[in-house]
Amino acid sequence: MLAELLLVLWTLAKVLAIVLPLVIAVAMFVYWERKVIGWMHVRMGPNQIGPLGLMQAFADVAKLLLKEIVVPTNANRFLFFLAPMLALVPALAAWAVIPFSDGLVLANINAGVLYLLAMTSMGVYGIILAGWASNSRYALLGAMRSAAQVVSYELAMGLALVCVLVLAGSLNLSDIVTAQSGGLLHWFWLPLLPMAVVYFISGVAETNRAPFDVAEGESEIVAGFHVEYSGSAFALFFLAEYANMILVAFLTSILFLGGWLSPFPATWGLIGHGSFFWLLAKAFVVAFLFLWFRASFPRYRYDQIMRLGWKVFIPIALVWVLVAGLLKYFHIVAPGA
Amino acid sequence: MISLAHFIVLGAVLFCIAVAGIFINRKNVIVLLMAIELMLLAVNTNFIAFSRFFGDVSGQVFVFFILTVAAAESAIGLAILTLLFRNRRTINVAEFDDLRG
Amino acid sequence: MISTATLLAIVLAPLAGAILAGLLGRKIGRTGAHSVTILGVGIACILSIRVLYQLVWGGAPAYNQDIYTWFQIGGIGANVGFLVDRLSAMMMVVVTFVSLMVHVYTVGYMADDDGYQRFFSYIALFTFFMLMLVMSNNFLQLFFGWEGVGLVSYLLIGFWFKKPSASYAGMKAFIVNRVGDLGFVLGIAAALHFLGSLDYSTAFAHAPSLTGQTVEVIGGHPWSAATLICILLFIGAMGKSAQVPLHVWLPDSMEGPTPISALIHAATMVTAGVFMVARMSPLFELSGTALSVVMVTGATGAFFLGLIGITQFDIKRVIAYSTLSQLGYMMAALGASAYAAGIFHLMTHAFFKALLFLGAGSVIMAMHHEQDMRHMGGLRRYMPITYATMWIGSLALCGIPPFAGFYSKDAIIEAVGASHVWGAGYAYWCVLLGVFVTATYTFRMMHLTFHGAPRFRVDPHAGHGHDGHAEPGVLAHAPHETPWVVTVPLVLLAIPSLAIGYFAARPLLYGGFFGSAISVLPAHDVLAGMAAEFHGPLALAVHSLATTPFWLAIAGIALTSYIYLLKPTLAGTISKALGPLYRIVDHKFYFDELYTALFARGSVALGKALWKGADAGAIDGLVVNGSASLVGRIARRARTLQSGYLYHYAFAMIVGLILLLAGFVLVPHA
Amino acid sequence: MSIELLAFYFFAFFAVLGALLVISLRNPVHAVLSLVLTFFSMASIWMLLRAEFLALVLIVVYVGAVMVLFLFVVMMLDIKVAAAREGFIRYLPVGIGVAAVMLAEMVALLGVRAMHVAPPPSAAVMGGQANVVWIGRALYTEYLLPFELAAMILTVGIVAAVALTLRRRPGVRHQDAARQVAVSAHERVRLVSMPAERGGNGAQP
Repeated sequence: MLAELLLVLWTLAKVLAIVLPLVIAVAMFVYWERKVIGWMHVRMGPNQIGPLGLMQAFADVAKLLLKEIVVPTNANRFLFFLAPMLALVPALAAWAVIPFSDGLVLANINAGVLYLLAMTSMGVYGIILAGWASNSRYALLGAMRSAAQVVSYELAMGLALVCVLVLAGSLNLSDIVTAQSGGLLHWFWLPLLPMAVVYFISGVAETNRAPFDVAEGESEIVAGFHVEYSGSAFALFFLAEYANMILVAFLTSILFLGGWLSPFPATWGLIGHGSFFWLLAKAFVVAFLFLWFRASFPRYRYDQIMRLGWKVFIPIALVWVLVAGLLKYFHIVAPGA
Repeated sequence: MISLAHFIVLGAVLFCIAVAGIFINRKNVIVLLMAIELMLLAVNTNFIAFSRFFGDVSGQVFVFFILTVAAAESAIGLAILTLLFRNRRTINVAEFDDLRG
Repeated sequence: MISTATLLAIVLAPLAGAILAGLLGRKIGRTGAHSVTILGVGIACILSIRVLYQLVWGGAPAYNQDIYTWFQIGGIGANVGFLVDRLSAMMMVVVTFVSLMVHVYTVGYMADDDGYQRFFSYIALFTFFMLMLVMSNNFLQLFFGWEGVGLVSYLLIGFWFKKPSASYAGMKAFIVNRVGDLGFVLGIAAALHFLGSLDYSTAFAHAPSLTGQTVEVIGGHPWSAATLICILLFIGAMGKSAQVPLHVWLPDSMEGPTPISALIHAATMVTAGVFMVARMSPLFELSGTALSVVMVTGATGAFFLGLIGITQFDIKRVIAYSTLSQLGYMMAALGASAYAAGIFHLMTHAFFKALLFLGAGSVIMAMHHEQDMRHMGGLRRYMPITYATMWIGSLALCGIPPFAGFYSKDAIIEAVGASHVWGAGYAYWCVLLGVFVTATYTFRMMHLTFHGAPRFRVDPHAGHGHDGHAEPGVLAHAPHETPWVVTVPLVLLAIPSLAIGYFAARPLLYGGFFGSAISVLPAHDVLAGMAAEFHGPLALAVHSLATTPFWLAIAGIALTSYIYLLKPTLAGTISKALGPLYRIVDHKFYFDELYTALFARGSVALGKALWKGADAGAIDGLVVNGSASLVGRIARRARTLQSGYLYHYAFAMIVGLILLLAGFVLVPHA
Repeated sequence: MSIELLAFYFFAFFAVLGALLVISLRNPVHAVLSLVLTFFSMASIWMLLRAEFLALVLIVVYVGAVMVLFLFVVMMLDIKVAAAREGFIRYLPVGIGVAAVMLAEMVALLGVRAMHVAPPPSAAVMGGQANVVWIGRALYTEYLLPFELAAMILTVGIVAAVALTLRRRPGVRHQDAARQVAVSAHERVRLVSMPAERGGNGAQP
C-alpha cells in the first residue's frame, strides 16, 4: 500500500516536472512569437518589461490572472467554466507519452500514438463548449468552424500517423524514434516526405493557427469561440493553444525527424549522440515555422480549408499509406537498430 | 480482489440504465440514440471482460467490429435525424407516427 | 353386312348439319341452314332404311361392336359403340323418317321466324342424340343420348325464350326430367354393380345371375336386385316418356314450336322410355314386380290422362294428352311382356301422332297462330289436304280398322287382357275404357276444328302478327291451305298411318321380327297365345267389328258427333252437370297444383330457409362476412399495437427481452 | 483493497453517474457531455482490463468523433427541451421498475457468485504480446474478411451520411479550383467599348 502510494507521488512529481517547464515554455514562446513577428514586420516587438522585454509574458499572465472573468448573461455557467479546462487538459495529458530522450518518458505505453490521437481529438470539446456556453453567435460560429476543421484534419493526421507506424512497426513513440536510428537519411521525413508536410500542416490546422485561424477570425467573428472569455479563463485557452503548438512541434520532430537522435554519426562525440537537446532543437525549428506561417500567410477562406483537408490531404495520405505499406513490404525502408 | 463479476455487473448496470433511459426519454430521439450507445458500451464491456478472463482474442475483435458498426450507425442515424429536423422542424418522436396502422 | 362407316355416317350426318347450321348459321343463311340439315337427316334416313333392309331382307347379322374407347376406369370400360339389330334399326327408320318430315315441314312452318337457323341446328342435333340413344350398345352411351335429347328438348321448348311461359315450360320439362334421370342413373349404377358391365351384351349375359340376389335399400327389407334395377330404370323412363306421375311437363312443352311437338314430344323422344324398356327386356323379364309397376303405371296414364284431353280447348294440348294416353298404352304393353306390341304401337303412333301434330300445326298456321279450338270451326272448306290427312290420323288414333293404330292398339288390349301379372285386371279395364276416351277427345277436336260453323271472323283491319291478335277469334285474312312443304309431309305421313299396320302387324307381332333383340320368358309370352288366333290382318280387321274396343270407339265418335255437330250447347250442359268431376279432370287431377304445393313451394321454402339461414346467415354472415369482420375486428385491435411510435416498439422489444430473461431465470437449467 | 480495485470503483462510479445523467438531464448538451464522461470512464475501465487498444479506439472514435457529431447535431438543431421532456415524471417509475427487474434478472442469470475469479496474468493471456499486436494478429489473419467488411460498412456509412445531409442551396457561391487554374488570360479581362456620352453636363466636346 505504501509502495503504491509512493508510486503515485512519484508519478505526480514527474507530471509536475513536465508541466511546469511546459508552462514556462509557453510563456517564453509567446514572447518569442511576438519578437519574431515583430522582426519580420520590421518592428521591435516587446522590449519594455524586463531585459529585452523578456518579462513581458509574465506580466501578461499576471494581468490576465488579475482581470475579472465576465460571464455573459444566459451563458451556461458550468460549461462556460468547464470549457477552458477541457481545452487545456488534453493538451497537457498528451505530453505523458512524449519521449524526451531514450527512456525519458512519463508513460512508455504500447499504444502511444493512439493515446496521442485520443488526446488531441478531445481538444475539440473545449472549443465547442466554449462557443456554445458563451451564448454568443460569434462564439458559436467560431466553435462550429473550429470543430469541423479539427475533426476533418484529424483524419489526415491520423493517416499520416498510420504511415509512420507502418514503417516503424510499433505504436510506441520511443520505438518509433528508435526505428529511425542510423542517421539523417534514416529519419522518416525522407520516405514519408509528403506525410511529414501533411502532418505538420494538419497540426497547424488542428491548433487553429494561422493561416487556418478561422475559428478566431478576428476580422470576421471578432475572436471566435473565446470572444466572451476574459481573465484567467482566457489564459487557459491561450495556454492550451500554445501547449498544443509545442506538442505538434515535438511530435513532428519525434515522428519524422528522428526525435532525440543526432543527425551526425556517433563517432562525432557528444554531438553524435542522441539527447534531449537534439529533440529540443528540432522542435524549436518546427515551432519557428508556426511563427513564420503566421507572419507570412494570409488567412484561408473556410471552404478552402475544408477543400484542402478533404480533397487534398486525405487522398494524398491514403495513397501514401499504400506507398508506405509497399516500402515496408519490399524492405526498402527497414527499421533501424 | 478485482474479479470478472465486477465488470459484468457494471455492464449490466449500464445496460439497465440505458433501458430505463429509453423508457423515460421516449420523446427525444437524441437521448434514445445515446441510450443505444450506452447499451452497446455495456455489451462491449462484457465482451472485453470475458476476453480478458478467458484469454480469447475473439471478444476484443468483436468489440472492434461493434465499434465500427456503431460508429457508422450513429453517423447515419444523426444524418437521418438532421434530415428529419430539416423537414419536420422537430425531433419529437411522438410526432413521427407515419407508420401508424 | 352392315358397315361401320354406314352407321357412323347415319349418326354424324345430322351432327354435321347441326354444327354447320348452328355455328355458321349467319354465314350460310336460311336456305343454307335448312339445306345442310335436311341433307344430313336425309342421308341418315336413307342409310337407316338401307340398314333395316339389310337386316330384314338382306339376311345381315346384327351389328354389335365398340368403335371407340372413351375411358377406362378400374376394369370398367366406357366405349362408344353401336348395337344395331332389328329393334334399333326400326327405331332408326322411324326417328330419321319423322325427323326428315319435320325438317321439311319446318321450312314452311318457321318461314318467318328469327331463330330459323338455330331451330334447324337444334332439331338436327336432336336427331343425332336420338340416334346415339337408339343405336347405343351400352348403358353410358344410352345415357349420353338420353341426356342429349333432354337438353335439346329443353332448348326447343324454350325456343321462344322471350315468352316467359315458354321459358318456364322448358325449365319445368328439364326439372321433371331430372327426377326421372336420377332414378335412371341409379338404375345404371345398380346394373353396373350387379352385372359388372356397361355393355348390353355382357350385362344381359349375366342377367340370369340376378335371380335370388337381394339388396337392402331400407334396412330389414331385402329387395330383389332385378326389381330394384328395373324400377330405377323405369323411373327414368317415366320421366322421359311422361308416365304418371312425371307426365306434367309434356302438356306444357306445347309452348314450343309445333314441329317440335310432333318430332320430340310425340314421335321420338318421349318414346325413348318405351324403347329403353324394350331394350332392357332381358332384365325386366326377371322381375314380375317391375312388370306390374310398368303395366299399372302405363294403364293408369292411358285412361286418366286421356280423360283430361276431353276438357282441353287448346288443339295442341288435346293432342299432347292423347300422346300421354298412347304412351300409357305402350307401357302397359311392355308391362304385359308384349314388347313387340309396345314397339309396334310406338311405330304406328309415331306416324299418326306426328301427322296429327303437323296437321294441327298446319291449322295453327292457317289460323295465324291461334290455338284455341273455340275460335275455329268449319275449316274443312279452307284446307282440304290438312282436313283429309287429319281424318286419317284421327281414325288411326282411334283404332278404327284397318288404320295403323287399330292393329297395334288391339294387340295391346288383347295382350293386357291375356297377361297374368299382378294388376293386369285393372290395367285391362283402363286400356279398354281408354279406347272410348280416345275416340271422344279425338273427334271432339275434329268437330271443333273442321266441322260446324266458323267461330272466327275475318277482319282485314285487325292487328296482324305472330304474337297473337288484338282480339281472339279475329283474323286479318281468311284461313287458307298451307304451302307444299307443309302438306307434303302430311301426305307422306298419312300413308304409313293408313297402311303400315296392315303390312307390319304379322311380322312384328307374331313373326318373331325382333328375334333376339327382345327376350320374353315363356311364362309371360302373351303374344304367343294371341298368335294362335291370328289369321292375317284383313281377317283381324273384319273380326274386330264384333269386339268391344271397336264399338267403344264408335260410341265415342257417335257421342261427340251428336254433341258437337247436332247439339253444340250440350257440351256446356254436360260439363256443368258433371260438376266436381269435370273440375277434377279440367284441372288435370290437380297434379300441377299438388307439385306446386309440395315441391315448388317446398323447395322455395327450403331454398328460402337455406338462403336466409345457411347462405345469408351461416355462409355470408358467419363464414364470409363473419371471417372478414373477424379479421377486421382483430385487425382493429391489432392496429392499435402498431402505433407508429418508435418507443412503443422499443418497449415491446424490451419487455420481450425481460420475459426471455425471466424464462431463462425461472426455467431450471438442464 | 488494491489500487486496481480502487481505480475500478472510481471509474465505475463515474461511468454509472454519467449514464444516469445521460438519461435524466434536461439539457441535451449536458446529456451528451455526461455520455462523454461515461465513455471516458469506461475507456479507463477497459484499460484496467488490459484492452488498451480498444480503450483508446473508444476514445478516438466515440469521444473524439461520434460524440462531437452528437454535440453538433444537438447544438445546431433547435430542440424544444420542454416537449422532448414530456412525460418524464410519468414514465420514471416504469423505467426504474423495468430497469430494476432487468438488472435483477441479469445478475441472477449470470450467476455473479460463480464469477469471482481473479484475472489471469495479462501477459499469459496475450501470449506475451502487446494488446495491439494481439488484436492486430487476429484481425489480419483469422478475421481478415470481417475486417474488410467493416471497412466497407464504414465507407458506405460515410457515403450515406454525406448523401443524406447534402443539400445544394441555390445562390451560394462555390469556388471551382479547376476552373480557376484553367483560366486563360483573355478570360480575366473584358474590354468594353463604351460610346462617348453626349449632352449632359459632361465636359466632352
